Amino acid sequence: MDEAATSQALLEVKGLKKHFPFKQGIFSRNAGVVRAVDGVDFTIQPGETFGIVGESGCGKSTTGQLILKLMEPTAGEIRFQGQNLTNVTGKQIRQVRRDMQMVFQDPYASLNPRLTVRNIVAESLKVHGLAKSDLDDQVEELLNVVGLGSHHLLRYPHEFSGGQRQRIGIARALALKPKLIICDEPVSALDVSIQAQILNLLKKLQKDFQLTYIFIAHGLPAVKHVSDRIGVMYLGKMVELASQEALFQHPHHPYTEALLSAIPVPDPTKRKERIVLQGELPNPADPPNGCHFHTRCPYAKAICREEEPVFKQIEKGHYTACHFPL
Amino acid sequence: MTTPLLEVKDLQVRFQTDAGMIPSVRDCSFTVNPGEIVAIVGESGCGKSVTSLSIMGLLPDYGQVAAGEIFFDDRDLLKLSKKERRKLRGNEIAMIFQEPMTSLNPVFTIGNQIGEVIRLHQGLDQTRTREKSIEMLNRVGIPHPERVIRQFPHQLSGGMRQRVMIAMALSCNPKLLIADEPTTALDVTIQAQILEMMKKLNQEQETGVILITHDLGVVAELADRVVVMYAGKVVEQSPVFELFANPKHPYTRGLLQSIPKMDERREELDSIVGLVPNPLQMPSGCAFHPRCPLASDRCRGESPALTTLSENHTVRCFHA
Amino acid sequence: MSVSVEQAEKGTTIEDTSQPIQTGRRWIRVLLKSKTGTIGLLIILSVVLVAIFADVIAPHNPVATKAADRLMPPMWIEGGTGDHPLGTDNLGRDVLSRIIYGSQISLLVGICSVVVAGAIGLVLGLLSGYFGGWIDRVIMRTVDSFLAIPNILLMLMVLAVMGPGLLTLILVLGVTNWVNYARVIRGEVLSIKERDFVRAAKSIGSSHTRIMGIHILPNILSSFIVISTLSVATTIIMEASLSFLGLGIQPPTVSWGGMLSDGRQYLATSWWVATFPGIAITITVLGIIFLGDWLRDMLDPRMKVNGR
Amino acid sequence: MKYFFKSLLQVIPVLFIISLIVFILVNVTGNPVDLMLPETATEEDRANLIQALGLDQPLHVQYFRFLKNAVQGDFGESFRYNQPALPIVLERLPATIELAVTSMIVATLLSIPLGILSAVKRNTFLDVLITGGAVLGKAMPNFWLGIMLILILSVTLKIFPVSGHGTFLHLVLPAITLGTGIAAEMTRLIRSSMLEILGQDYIRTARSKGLMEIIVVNKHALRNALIPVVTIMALQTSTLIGGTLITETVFSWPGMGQLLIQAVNTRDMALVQAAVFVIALFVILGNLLADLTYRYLDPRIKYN
Amino acid sequence: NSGGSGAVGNEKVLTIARGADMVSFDVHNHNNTSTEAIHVNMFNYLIKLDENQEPQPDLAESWEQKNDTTWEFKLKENVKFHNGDPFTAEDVKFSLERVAKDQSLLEHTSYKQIKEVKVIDDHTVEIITHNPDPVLLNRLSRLGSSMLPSKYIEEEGWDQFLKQPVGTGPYQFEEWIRDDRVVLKKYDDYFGEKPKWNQVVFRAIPEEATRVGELMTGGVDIVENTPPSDIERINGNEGTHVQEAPTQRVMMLVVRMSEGNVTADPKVREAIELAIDNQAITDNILQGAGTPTRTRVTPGTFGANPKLYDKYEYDPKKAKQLLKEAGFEKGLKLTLSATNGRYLKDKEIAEMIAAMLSEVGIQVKLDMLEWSKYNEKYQGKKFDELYMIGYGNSMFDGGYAFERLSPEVAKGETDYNNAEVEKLLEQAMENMDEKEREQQYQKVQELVAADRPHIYLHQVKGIYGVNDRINFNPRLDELIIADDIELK
Ligand SMILES: Nc1ncnc2c1ncn2[C@@H]1O[C@H](COP(=O)(O)OP(=O)(O)OP(=O)(O)O)[C@@H](O)[C@H]1O
Ligand SMILES: Nc1ncnc2c1ncn2[C@@H]1O[C@H](COP(=O)(O)OP(=O)(O)OP(=O)(O)O)[C@@H](O)[C@H]1O
Ligand SMILES: [Mg+2]
Ligand SMILES: [Mg+2]
Ligand code: NI
Repeated sequence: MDEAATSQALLEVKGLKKHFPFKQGIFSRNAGVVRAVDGVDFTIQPGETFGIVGESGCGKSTTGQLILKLMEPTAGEIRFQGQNLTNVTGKQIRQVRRDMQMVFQDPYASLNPRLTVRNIVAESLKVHGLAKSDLDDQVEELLNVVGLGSHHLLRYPHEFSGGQRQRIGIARALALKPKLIICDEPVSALDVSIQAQILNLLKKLQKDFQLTYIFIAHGLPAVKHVSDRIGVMYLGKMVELASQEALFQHPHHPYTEALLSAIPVPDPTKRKERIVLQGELPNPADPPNGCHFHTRCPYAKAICREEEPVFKQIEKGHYTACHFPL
Repeated sequence: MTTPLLEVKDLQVRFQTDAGMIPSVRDCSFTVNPGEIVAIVGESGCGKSVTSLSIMGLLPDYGQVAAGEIFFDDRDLLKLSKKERRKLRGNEIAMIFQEPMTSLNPVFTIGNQIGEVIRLHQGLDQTRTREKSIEMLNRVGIPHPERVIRQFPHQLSGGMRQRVMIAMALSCNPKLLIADEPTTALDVTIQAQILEMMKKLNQEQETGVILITHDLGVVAELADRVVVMYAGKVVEQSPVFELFANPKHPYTRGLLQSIPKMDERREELDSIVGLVPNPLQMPSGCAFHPRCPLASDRCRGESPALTTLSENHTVRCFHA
Repeated sequence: MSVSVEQAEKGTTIEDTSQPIQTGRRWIRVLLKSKTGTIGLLIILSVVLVAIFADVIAPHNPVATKAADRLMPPMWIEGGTGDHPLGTDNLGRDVLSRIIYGSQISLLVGICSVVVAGAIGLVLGLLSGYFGGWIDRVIMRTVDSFLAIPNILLMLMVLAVMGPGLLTLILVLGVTNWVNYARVIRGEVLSIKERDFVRAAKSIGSSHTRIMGIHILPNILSSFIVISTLSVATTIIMEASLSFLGLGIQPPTVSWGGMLSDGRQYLATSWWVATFPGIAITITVLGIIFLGDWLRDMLDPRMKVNGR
Repeated sequence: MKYFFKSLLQVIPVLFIISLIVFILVNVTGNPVDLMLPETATEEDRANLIQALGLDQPLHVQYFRFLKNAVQGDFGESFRYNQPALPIVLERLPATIELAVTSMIVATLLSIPLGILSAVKRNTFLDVLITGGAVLGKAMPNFWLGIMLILILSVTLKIFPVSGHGTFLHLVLPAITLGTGIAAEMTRLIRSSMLEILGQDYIRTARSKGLMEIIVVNKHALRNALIPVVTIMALQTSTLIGGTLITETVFSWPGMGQLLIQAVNTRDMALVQAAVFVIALFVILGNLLADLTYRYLDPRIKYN
Repeated sequence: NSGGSGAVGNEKVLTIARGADMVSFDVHNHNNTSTEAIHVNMFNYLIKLDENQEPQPDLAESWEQKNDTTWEFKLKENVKFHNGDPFTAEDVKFSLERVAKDQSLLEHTSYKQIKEVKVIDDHTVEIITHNPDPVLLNRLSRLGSSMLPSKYIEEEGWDQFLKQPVGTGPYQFEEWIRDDRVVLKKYDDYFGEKPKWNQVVFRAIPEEATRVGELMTGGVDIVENTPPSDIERINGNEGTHVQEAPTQRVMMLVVRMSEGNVTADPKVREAIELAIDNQAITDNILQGAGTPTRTRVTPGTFGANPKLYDKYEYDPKKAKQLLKEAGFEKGLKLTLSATNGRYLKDKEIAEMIAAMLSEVGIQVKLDMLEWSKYNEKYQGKKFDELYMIGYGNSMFDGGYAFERLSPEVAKGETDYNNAEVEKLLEQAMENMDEKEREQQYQKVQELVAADRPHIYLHQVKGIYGVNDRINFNPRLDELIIADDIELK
């Protein structure tokens, strides 16, 4: 088919959906579904950083886990390096995961408290039979890469600070020399002064190892800092996708506009009138009809309530799903 | 000059734990004037919450104020009886906490929880309490307050719960409101709503506010004055414009430079090296010296005192 | 003055400002701080030592009867002698020696049955929690069924059928108690399963066995140890109850439960026959519970050890 | 109501498994014939009896017959009483429930205040006293406590009747005996649950409102602390009923205890089966009740 | 129905506490003496035995043996069942033929000798046996031969009878709460002497301490199976005392004699008997509530041999000597099975015997079993060298005592087979000459005592705790007949 087009893309996501049935009572009748991810498309080129932003619960993490096949998608297609992952299972999926890794949000929960740093990092090598006789050297090298030393090898996670733990998590992800790393809010749990250290480290590693990142965050400044292209999600859907510059300079979706406006600027001289959205994020189990955003949209018209806008390109490389793009 | 509403002087707080004595606040002094928003910033664990809990008188029983004075309306809070302090709480001094998800009691209705404080301090009857609760919820921008007062916390979103907390805190027209990271757990769009609302309420009610946060953006948006804390000590204090324009303490400077800016994009951020010190093993001298690019031998051996630079700007650094 | 990552690492400052106290030593320090924990440990240590060295310590043969010496009171009461410090029972056997030997059986029954229960419960709980689905449903319904039949009734039925004996007793206590483990461990597994480090393990391609063995098992071990400790206490009491129903350890084997149960006929006339084994049980259970509580405080990351 | 119905549905597989457990247990027993026959019976007598009882058929046939009958409430005839087993058991159920419920009340009345007190006064002498007492209560086997109570309060002080059933006074000693162990367990639980709750954010909120400590504890903390306790209490129903077996024996309480012990000892399996089912149902019912309480206490459940 | 108020609450209520409940009101379908102890107050036999075990009229006025297998009984007139039905010959036929013919009944084995009951007229019946039966009168005066209301049962059915039993006795049924109590109330139309009590309550209190507690607080008038250790306490307590009386129950060790067992050697068996100090057991464990014996036929039972009663052989030295002779110098090992809680102090006695045997060099492996498990082994004849058991004799006849030594029964049990004993027993079985029969039995006892298939320990005494307000004389047959008991 169009082999040529896709062969360039590292990752291609088409119509990705994940609906969680939620259950009621002990007897567990399915009472409905949470549309955590409800039709998301994007492609990622090798070497780029793709940022995903959106409010809590909009489906960012779910998207990340779907790509890694940590859960089965309800619908949609994921192609990684040209290989369709839809029906890949068992052994094969483990093979695929060698090239895709994840860095988690909470450095406190993502490291097994009962394993030493050495074992945490070595685990992936052992699982894939990559452990050589000089396993300790391999691990040490990885630790050095993320800025930790060999004297940390035999310590347990609780003996480290959050920033250090996040480094361990990154070392673990790097161990298999993956092509793609999904960073699920890697700095949200860290102190401001430490965030910068980690962001710098991630950027450096990308250069050194030709990594591709999916960078999930709800802090826009951090996303902007690292990403080449950014997708904005709202209630399980991608509402805007553009290059970093385009998105920040000229957002087309009202939600993106509001999001940008809502960020407090750390400069008291620039206090400004902001667009304050009314209302809360609707319940993903019961999303509004039409455009999901219409309940909070300052520009909503009748059609927004009825018809769901399609996600389409309106400038080169700039996509949005809005009836009345700005 | 107005007399300050709150004056914290040389506050020291310690915790007695199995791991040993933790000196969590070591030297903290600042003032809050009526109607003023004072922001306290600093990294996790630097003692922001402990300071505010000391003002409230809500330290756990194994934590104690080891030294210092807290004047509120010319009374030294630390000398008041438990009962007198209790009567101030919720009435003249109120507090909003960081975690809206866990700060409301899950088993009581919103109405019950707001009404409780109104009845307690204002002695209103049931119907008046209800009316007042609804009025308060209205003021913090909650739609359908009549319905909300019959709901339980889990039925509300995080932003709504934080509004309820604010309504509760403001329901007795406190003179001082302590907001401990009121928006950290919220999404940006919701944070914007809450911040707008707080600003408005502060202007209407002339309430003195202590705003604790580590988001300098929030500080820049809201605060009149900023207190920067590091490792249990106040390291810099100044009006907000002055601080952002002219930070004196190397820590403050590092902090300001390490946040990614929206309007510029650099390959690499400036970051403060090293880690926040462990309260059990405080570095000698200036607690910041291991991370400070300016550190000298003096910094390692001697702890700097708070020096006044200009009328409203104090800093704790030998190099400032 | 931008400082790169490398510089940061080279600087001395990234070195942990905190030198973590060695886990082992911290435990001992905390143990000594907790009075009840220390007491518990001391009690259990002494009971274990007494059990191991019963042959050496016991002044008399625990089953040697002597009609003439029957129901002698403890030495501090008129009529007692130093030869039988805690008096004798209705067959003239030395109460102290019997208590000393009884500790062997009580501990044996307690520990072995807990091992049996723990093994079954651990495996089933792990499978149930990890795999979920029909495995979980079958196991949990079985657990519910066992929970709906009172333990003692189940034991009564089995023991009446198979006849009381040491091995049967251990097995029965084990088989009836596994549900507690299965329930708690399943719960733990369910919560640990959702933790990011398990996701991380999956994302690096670990197999199910590896995830269960390396990532989940070590993390439920602490709850496992805590339930086990407390189960030993329950078991010792349960053995006494079974003795009351005539289904406990059978003579001539000496057990505390058996002594307590036999001695109950003499509570009004010769109180010491039942009282001393009762005290032995109480103290041991006390010790175990103290130790268990302390272990729980130590092992449960949610229970922060605060205060004095 | 819908929920209740669903829960009832869920009881079915449980009862099914129970029937299997019971059937297996009963059929490893060998057969009850030996116990029913006099010491002088002949082989022929035995064979006749075995046939009369249907014990010569293959196991699965016996099981399905058993299951079919059990569903209709027919557990067979009690060998000892020559009467259908179920009515005999049901006749005894009220006395057992009376004892169990009273003991539960005693346990609750004892453990809630004690648990709260020791949590609030954590690490004080009072706390040590209460926790120590709780451990003691747990360590005392029921039968021993029962006999001691009889010796002291009945025989020596003559305050309560020794045994039997009928007046309120008769209920006191057995209820204390049975309730003590449960109370001990619950006190410990309430204490730790309370300690956990007292560290929660919303307790800090309550205090920040200036509420009196007593209201903070008894209103805000207690209600939450009871939520896990209710679950544990439900789990204790089974222990409680198990405890009646022994307590009833000691106090000669005319509940199911003696009936059941005698039935097991004489291999009166029809009676045992009926009793186990009735008890299991009662325990399950107790759990459902606890579940409802749980729902009442914790509004979060209703919503989802 | 308050529990402890029997004696204190009401003068005319007699309360008796026992270890276990009665079994059933189906008089034919139980084999339990303590159940009979209740039934005797509600039902009557045709004949009752007096203190000397002599037959006396009960429902039968007179009787006469027509030939070897036929007996004629004249019945009392004007006897009425509790429901008002008159007692007639039909009832006799109904009652006896049921137990004689229905094989599923537990008492059937003791009544299958009866071939037929013939109704001659309303108040005359003939009982015909298959073979000559010298103990028929004993049979008719014991459990299983209570007279039942045929009309009531035929009309209302057995279930109704079991729910609301009806007899001819001085007390009628009021209520039965299983495993708790049986309550009887006085029957005013009783044909004999007026009942002495308004109500008789039999309570089941399994726990000894509770039972004794009830007695001491005045909750009950009589407690059965009082633990010997409480005798002093009860006597010391104001208002209560202990009464002891012999029963026909004899504790014994049953010995496996077949080849391959160490006990096949008569010297070993003798050594075992010599090693056991029966007096020490009765004195210390039973506190005097037992009499050593070397026979199972104790005074009061037909055929008792006084030479073997209140005797025991204890000589550990000789026991060791015998073992040496038998080639067991280095000692030997054997297993002793015993019940736990079935007989008075059985567990202690077994433990004591084990200890005594070990003193002469016999290492005993004690196999303590709870009754039902024990019974299973017993029925399956699965014991090893020794087991301890206590046999009663409800027939009060020597013949009954040796049933278990007949070769068929003894097979796999004792494997006892002594031609002389067998011959004597066979003869005695159908011997209608009392004198000769008695001698035959006495001879058997001597032979058995020498062979030691059973090693007898002691005759058990009943220990009763009694409230001082009543006069109570315990009976040899362990029955409690309310009207024999009176207020002081
Ligand atoms: N395992 C699950 N079962 C049921 N619902 C789930 C599950 N995981 C996520 N969800 C739901 O799916 C929606 C999206 O969740 P997701 O974790 O992807 O959000 P997110 O964008 O990562 O949010 P956050 O910023 O809070 O991490 C939420 O409403 C969540 O409740
Ligand atoms: N309950 C407590 N027990 C022991 N130590 C405590 C307790 N509360 C606070 N501390 C210690 O006091 C110090 C200051 O804590 P505090 O909560 O005030 O920090 P913070 O500035 O509010 O941090 P954050 O931004 O994370 O809320 C910390 O180092 C902490 O270890
Ligand atoms: Mg997420
Ligand atoms: Mg804080
Ligand atoms: Ni620089």
